Amino acid sequence: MSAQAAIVVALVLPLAGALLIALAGRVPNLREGFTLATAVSLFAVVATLYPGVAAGERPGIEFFELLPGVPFGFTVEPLGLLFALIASGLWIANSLYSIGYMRGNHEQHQTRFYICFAGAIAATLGVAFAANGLTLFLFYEMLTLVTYPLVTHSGTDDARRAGRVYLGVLLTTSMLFFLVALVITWLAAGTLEFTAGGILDGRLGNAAIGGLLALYMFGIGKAALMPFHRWLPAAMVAPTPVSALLHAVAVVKAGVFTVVKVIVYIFGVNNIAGLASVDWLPTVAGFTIIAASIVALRADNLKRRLAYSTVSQLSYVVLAAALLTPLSVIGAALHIAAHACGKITLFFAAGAIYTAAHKTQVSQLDGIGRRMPWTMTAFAIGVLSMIGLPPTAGFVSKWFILSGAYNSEQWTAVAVIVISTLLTAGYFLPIVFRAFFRPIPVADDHPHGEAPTTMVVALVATAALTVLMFFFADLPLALVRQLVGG
Amino acid sequence: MFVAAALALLTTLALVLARAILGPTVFDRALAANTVGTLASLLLAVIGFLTGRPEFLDLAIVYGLLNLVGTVAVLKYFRYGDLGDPGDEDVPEHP
Amino acid sequence: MTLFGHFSYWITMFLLTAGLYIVIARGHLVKKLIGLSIFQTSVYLLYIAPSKLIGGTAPIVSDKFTLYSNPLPHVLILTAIVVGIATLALGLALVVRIREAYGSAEEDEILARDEDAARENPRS
Amino acid sequence: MFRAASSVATLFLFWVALSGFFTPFLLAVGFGSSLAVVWLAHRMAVVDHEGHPIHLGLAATVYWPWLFREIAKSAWDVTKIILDPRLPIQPTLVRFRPTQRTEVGLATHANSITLTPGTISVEVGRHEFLVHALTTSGAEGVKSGDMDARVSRFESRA
Amino acid sequence: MISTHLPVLQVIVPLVAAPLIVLIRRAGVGWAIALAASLFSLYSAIAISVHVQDVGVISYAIGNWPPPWGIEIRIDAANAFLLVLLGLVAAVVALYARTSVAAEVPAEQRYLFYAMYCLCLAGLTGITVTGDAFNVFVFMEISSLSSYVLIALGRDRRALLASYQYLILGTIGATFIVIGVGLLYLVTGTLNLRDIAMRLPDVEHTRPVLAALAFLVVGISLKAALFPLHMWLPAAYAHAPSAVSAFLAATATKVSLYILLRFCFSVFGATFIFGALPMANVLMVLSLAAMFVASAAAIFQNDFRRVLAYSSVAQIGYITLGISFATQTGLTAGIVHLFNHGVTKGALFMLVGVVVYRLGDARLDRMGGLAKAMPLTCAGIVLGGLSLIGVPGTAGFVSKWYLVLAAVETGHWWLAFMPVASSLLAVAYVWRFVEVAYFREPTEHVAAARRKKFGLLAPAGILLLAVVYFGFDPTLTVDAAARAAQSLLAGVK
Amino acid sequence: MKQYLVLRVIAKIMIPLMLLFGLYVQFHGDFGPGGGFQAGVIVAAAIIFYAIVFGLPTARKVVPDWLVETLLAAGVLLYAGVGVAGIMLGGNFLDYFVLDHDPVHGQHRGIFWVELGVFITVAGVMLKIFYMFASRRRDGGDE
Amino acid sequence: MSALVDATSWLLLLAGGFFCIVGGIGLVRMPDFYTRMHAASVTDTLGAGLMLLGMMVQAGLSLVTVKLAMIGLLIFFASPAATHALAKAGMSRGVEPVLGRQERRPSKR
Ligand code: NA
Ligand code: NA
Repeated sequence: MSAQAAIVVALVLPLAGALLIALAGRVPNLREGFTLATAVSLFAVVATLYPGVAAGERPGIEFFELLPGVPFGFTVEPLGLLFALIASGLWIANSLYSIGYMRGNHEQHQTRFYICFAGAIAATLGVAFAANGLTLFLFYEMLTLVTYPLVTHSGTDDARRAGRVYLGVLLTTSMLFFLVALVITWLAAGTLEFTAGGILDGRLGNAAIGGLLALYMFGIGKAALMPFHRWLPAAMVAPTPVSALLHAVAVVKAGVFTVVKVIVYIFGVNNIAGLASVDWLPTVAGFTIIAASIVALRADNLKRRLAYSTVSQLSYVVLAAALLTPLSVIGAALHIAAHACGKITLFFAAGAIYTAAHKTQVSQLDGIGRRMPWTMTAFAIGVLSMIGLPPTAGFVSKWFILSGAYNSEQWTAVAVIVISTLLTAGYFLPIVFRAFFRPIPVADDHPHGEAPTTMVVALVATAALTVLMFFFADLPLALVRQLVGG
Repeated sequence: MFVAAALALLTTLALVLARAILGPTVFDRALAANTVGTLASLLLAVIGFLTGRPEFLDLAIVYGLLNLVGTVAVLKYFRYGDLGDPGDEDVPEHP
Repeated sequence: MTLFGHFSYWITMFLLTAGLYIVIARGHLVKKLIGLSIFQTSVYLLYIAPSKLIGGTAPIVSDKFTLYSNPLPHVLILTAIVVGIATLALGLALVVRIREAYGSAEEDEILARDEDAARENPRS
Repeated sequence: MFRAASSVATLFLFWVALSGFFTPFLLAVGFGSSLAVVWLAHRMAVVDHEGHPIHLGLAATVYWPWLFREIAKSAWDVTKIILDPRLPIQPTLVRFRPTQRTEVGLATHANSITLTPGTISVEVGRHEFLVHALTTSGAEGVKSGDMDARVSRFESRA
Repeated sequence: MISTHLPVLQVIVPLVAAPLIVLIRRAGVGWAIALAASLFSLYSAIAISVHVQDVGVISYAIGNWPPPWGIEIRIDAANAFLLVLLGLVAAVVALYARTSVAAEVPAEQRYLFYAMYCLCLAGLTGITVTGDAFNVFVFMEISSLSSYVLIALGRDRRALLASYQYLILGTIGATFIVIGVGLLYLVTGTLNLRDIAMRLPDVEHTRPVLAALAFLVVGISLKAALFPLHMWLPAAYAHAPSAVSAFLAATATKVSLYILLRFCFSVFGATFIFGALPMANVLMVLSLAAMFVASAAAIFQNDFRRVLAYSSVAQIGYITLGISFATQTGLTAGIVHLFNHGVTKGALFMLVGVVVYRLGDARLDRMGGLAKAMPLTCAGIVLGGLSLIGVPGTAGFVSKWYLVLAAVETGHWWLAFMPVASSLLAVAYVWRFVEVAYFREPTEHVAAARRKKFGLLAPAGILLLAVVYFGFDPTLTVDAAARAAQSLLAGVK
Repeated sequence: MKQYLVLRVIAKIMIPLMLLFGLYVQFHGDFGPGGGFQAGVIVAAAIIFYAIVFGLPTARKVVPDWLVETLLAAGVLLYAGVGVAGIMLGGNFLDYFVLDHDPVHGQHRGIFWVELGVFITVAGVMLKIFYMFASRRRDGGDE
Repeated sequence: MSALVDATSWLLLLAGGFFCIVGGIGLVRMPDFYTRMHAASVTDTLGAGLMLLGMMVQAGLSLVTVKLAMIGLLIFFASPAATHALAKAGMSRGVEPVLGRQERRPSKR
């Protein structure tokens, strides 16, 4: 398959999958079969792009013009490919997990769920491969809309309210800031094409660059930079596979991915490094990291704690990109992948706990590791990755970020990373401790074992992936080193 | 001199319009409207002279005709509440 | 001439405002229509004026066109009158049907009846 | 038949008076129009002795000049009243019995009353007229029967 | 041979169709004639557009009287574009009307509906193509009078009242326009728009010219439902038969806006209006007010047709905001939105018509769970709603992009945020529908209604396809709008 | 209008004259365009006058609904027909000059038919509108 | 001759205008609907008649005069019919006439 064909297939495949899922809606086994088959073949198709891109190729394809001068076009570059690999790879795990979760909890509207999920993946791949800002924006908004039915899946009043916050924040930021930022970029640069080294060099003044950066950073609401982070905890009402999708596979990853992409390909790292007008960004990111960690520390609801952990971890990526050093940018890209694998494991575990034990609060988890050893072991691996300890992917990415900060002598950033590492350990380790070292409460008369097999398989797989990414870090590194021309 | 005539007519028009506004009954207004029709007819004729355009005389006749029909229509509407009402009319018979 | 011109200008303005006032101030739908007609009447006077100011006839192109001169003010007035009559007639037809449907031709009463209907019978 | 023919003739005369052009085309169209109108009027049943009172043609030459004189006189009277600062009016309603036999006669009488400033016919019936007069003298004038007699004479000339 | 006469046939064909329908007096045949006339309109509009692209301007002298003595039909890029919108919407709504009218209009009045529909189309087309100021008034009244009748044909008694109110305000607007035209005639002695434009500079700052401008702008604004002169619109659109709402929402106000553009740019000239007078600021403020006040009002309506109607008032504000920049990009934005919104609103009113067809009304409090009973219709409404919001991939986004672009380009930084901020209000009213239709359990009222109507959905689908197509590939519309803007900005030549 | 003897008599005298006057305006209209409008209004007014005085049912017998609508439609078609004839004969729409060998005659002919079309349409529209709202009854009077 | 014609027509027009205005004044001054009708008929008869006559004198023996005469005849026939109809309708709809001596006391002014 030629690279161009692979791109087209990768974009169309999830949509075709969605169609098949819709047609097979009455036959659950066939429906889930289609989901899995689509996910697996999608990953395979995306993987075919790896060798070429790793060797420095940038396959692309253009269609009609979205606006005069701005084509509906796609280019596969390292960061996008990495993101696409993560999304399509985790989709397999997520599909497997969903089957167990959705059936185990007797959820309604499962067909709609799988259709929207496939749609979300399609949008994510569009974001990943977009050749220019407008194409990216198109898929970015599509992702918001197609995940809305997932967030509001249960249809309850709570879900409806969560949906309002979700849409409200994401659409407000993207329309109010992101869109305007794109327009300004278009006017200044005459193009929206993602170009190595950026497109804005020398075209805007110092202050304007700072303002534009702010529009982008706050406009990309999916990156959950404070104060536009509320949608993420609100969306916790959704079923766990959806949370996994939001936190790991697609949505927030699309956010930070866009952040990195904008900084690298629109502004150009070297062009804005050292500009006074962009100094504020590490500060805001650092503040988000610390503040979200503190909230997480105080949350008893497991999913809420995980949500604030995500807010905090996302700002790692933003912070890393904002440090504007080659090492930290590599770290940012790697952290997208690392956090994805780690966080999906954590969510899978949380969902497994809910499905098997119907528990949602941290304080209820005493001794649960004995009843669900696989699950909680995987959970522990995820926690290690979040903190940034070996042998997990989180260690690799954090290492790069810290090195970047250290080498460029940005001591505030170093301090933020160190403090937040302690905080992360502070809000995650107690859970592991409870699960394995506290006795099962006497009052707990609800005997249970592990969650359904497909769920356990899925979460063990993602935990394994988290570890594998430590040992085979060269694979993603081969891609992301190209970001900084190394 | 036609200007003088036109001015006289316009003055009268103003007085009649005052009555139309003052009312108080709908019949007062209909009366005023009817008189306005007469005045308009005359005014059109005078303007025809003023501008040397005899077509205005035809216009004046038209206005006069429509004025009659209009007044009767208004009366019928307020008397019977319906323009098409045959009343207890003895319909003209075909010879 | 100018005197007449000014006079007709003032009458135009008077009819314009008087008509508009009636349309706004009166609640009876028929009266509003009458106000509207007065309002429209103001236009006719306005169109009489240009013929005098510009000299009576429209420009003539060539011998070919001497027989008939094109848009003359009275044609325009007539057109405006026809439009006015059609509007008035349609308006009256509407009022008649509104009266049938609501049992009143007073704006306030009609609006009140719509509100009542909405309150009493949420289905309609 | 005669009435129809004379109607056509009258209308055609009316046409010629209006037209003032004597081209064959316009005369032909005028004749055609007269025919068409008579046909429609016939359908409407308005061409009868009331609708087409051709028979009263001669009588009008006597009655109308008198009426015009009356109108002028009364108009002057009413003018004086209007311009009098005291506005000396004595509105009066009078009833009386007209002597005309035909509807045309009654209508002529009623219209004459109304045309004369100072008096208005309010009710017009075969057996009774109700007249509103601006002054008592006007009322007496109507009641005196002078106009009634002249209209009846005018009517009977047919 | 016919092709050289298309400019006039564009008006004459629907104009003749109307009396034909009256002569035949049969609803079925009437529909066929109306459809044929609309399709011809579409064909002719496209043919004319293509031709205009080649030659720049088409001038057609009615009766072979050369302008300015005769009435001239004059088509440039601006009105050619509008003709396409008119033809497209007319044809699609005609398709839709068959089923919709059969359900909403009493049998004995259906032929009247089709006759008035053709008449209205003829009037709107006439306004669009004529190069004669007085003719604008005449055609405007032809279209308005037929609109009043069409609206009054709505099945609810409130349709009568809505039609009456529209008649009053519409007539005031028309009278203002004819006064403005009269004043121009008074000072220039001509009615040909181009001729007026050429003679105006000599008398530009005189009182009659300023008065003429004021009368014209107020009058046209009334017809175009420009905030705050939009009072007639919500009730009219809410109570008219569905096909009428769809047709008028998509075309009538748009044509009025076009004529506003024509007077501002081609007659008075942009330098006079926007340079010497504070027109730009006034228009800008009113546009912003429309965008926010009307959108906010839309959120609080219960009748979904009213929601859409208020949304129209707001969207008209987008168009006039674009105009108020008086730049190439601004005008492009306004004109392209004129098209995009026309198509979007047409589709939405047609879909709401389907809801009305099945439920009897479109009250949000009675539409709970509607998505279960009418999944396709509801999905369509959401898609149309997304275009109202301006989500990328829909036509509405393209307009918004150019609006923001125009604002940034002219240095109005804060203004760049206004269209997007207002579209957040659109999110609110669109999402009210989403939450009602998708989150509530179907009421028995909704559950009881089960009639599938392909004849209603398919035409709406055509417009929705256009919404998406022109959202992804707007080259056609944007280019046409840009050419239109160029030809308007060129002023008098 | 019962008992309105005076009106009845006057109406009978005036209606034929009004009709003829309308036709006069019609056929002298080509000495200045616009005659068709006035003529149509006058003829319609005469018939409306008839209907008001003698009642709508009577008028409907003389000029039935279908006739009104046919008139209305035929008038427009006539007008458009003249226009299209201009195209057919190689000129522009409403091109009178091509309607005869001699342009002046052609113009005469064109205006004649166009004005006739206008006349019929206007009369038809006026009558139609009148019938439309006169046929409905108010339920009880106020005022 | 022409001077005489002009003078006559002047006089007639002025007189006509005078009676028109008188009618208008009466329409405003008179106390009730019925008495106002009397005032209006001054305008309709003498006012209109003299004015038309004035124009006829000016126009001489021509088509214009014929048309002016027709306007006159129209007013002559139509105006009383309309006035009568108005009075009758007013009476039947219960508009009460003011009757008796209505003279204004000079002291009131
Ligand atoms: Na009298
Ligand atoms: Na009298």
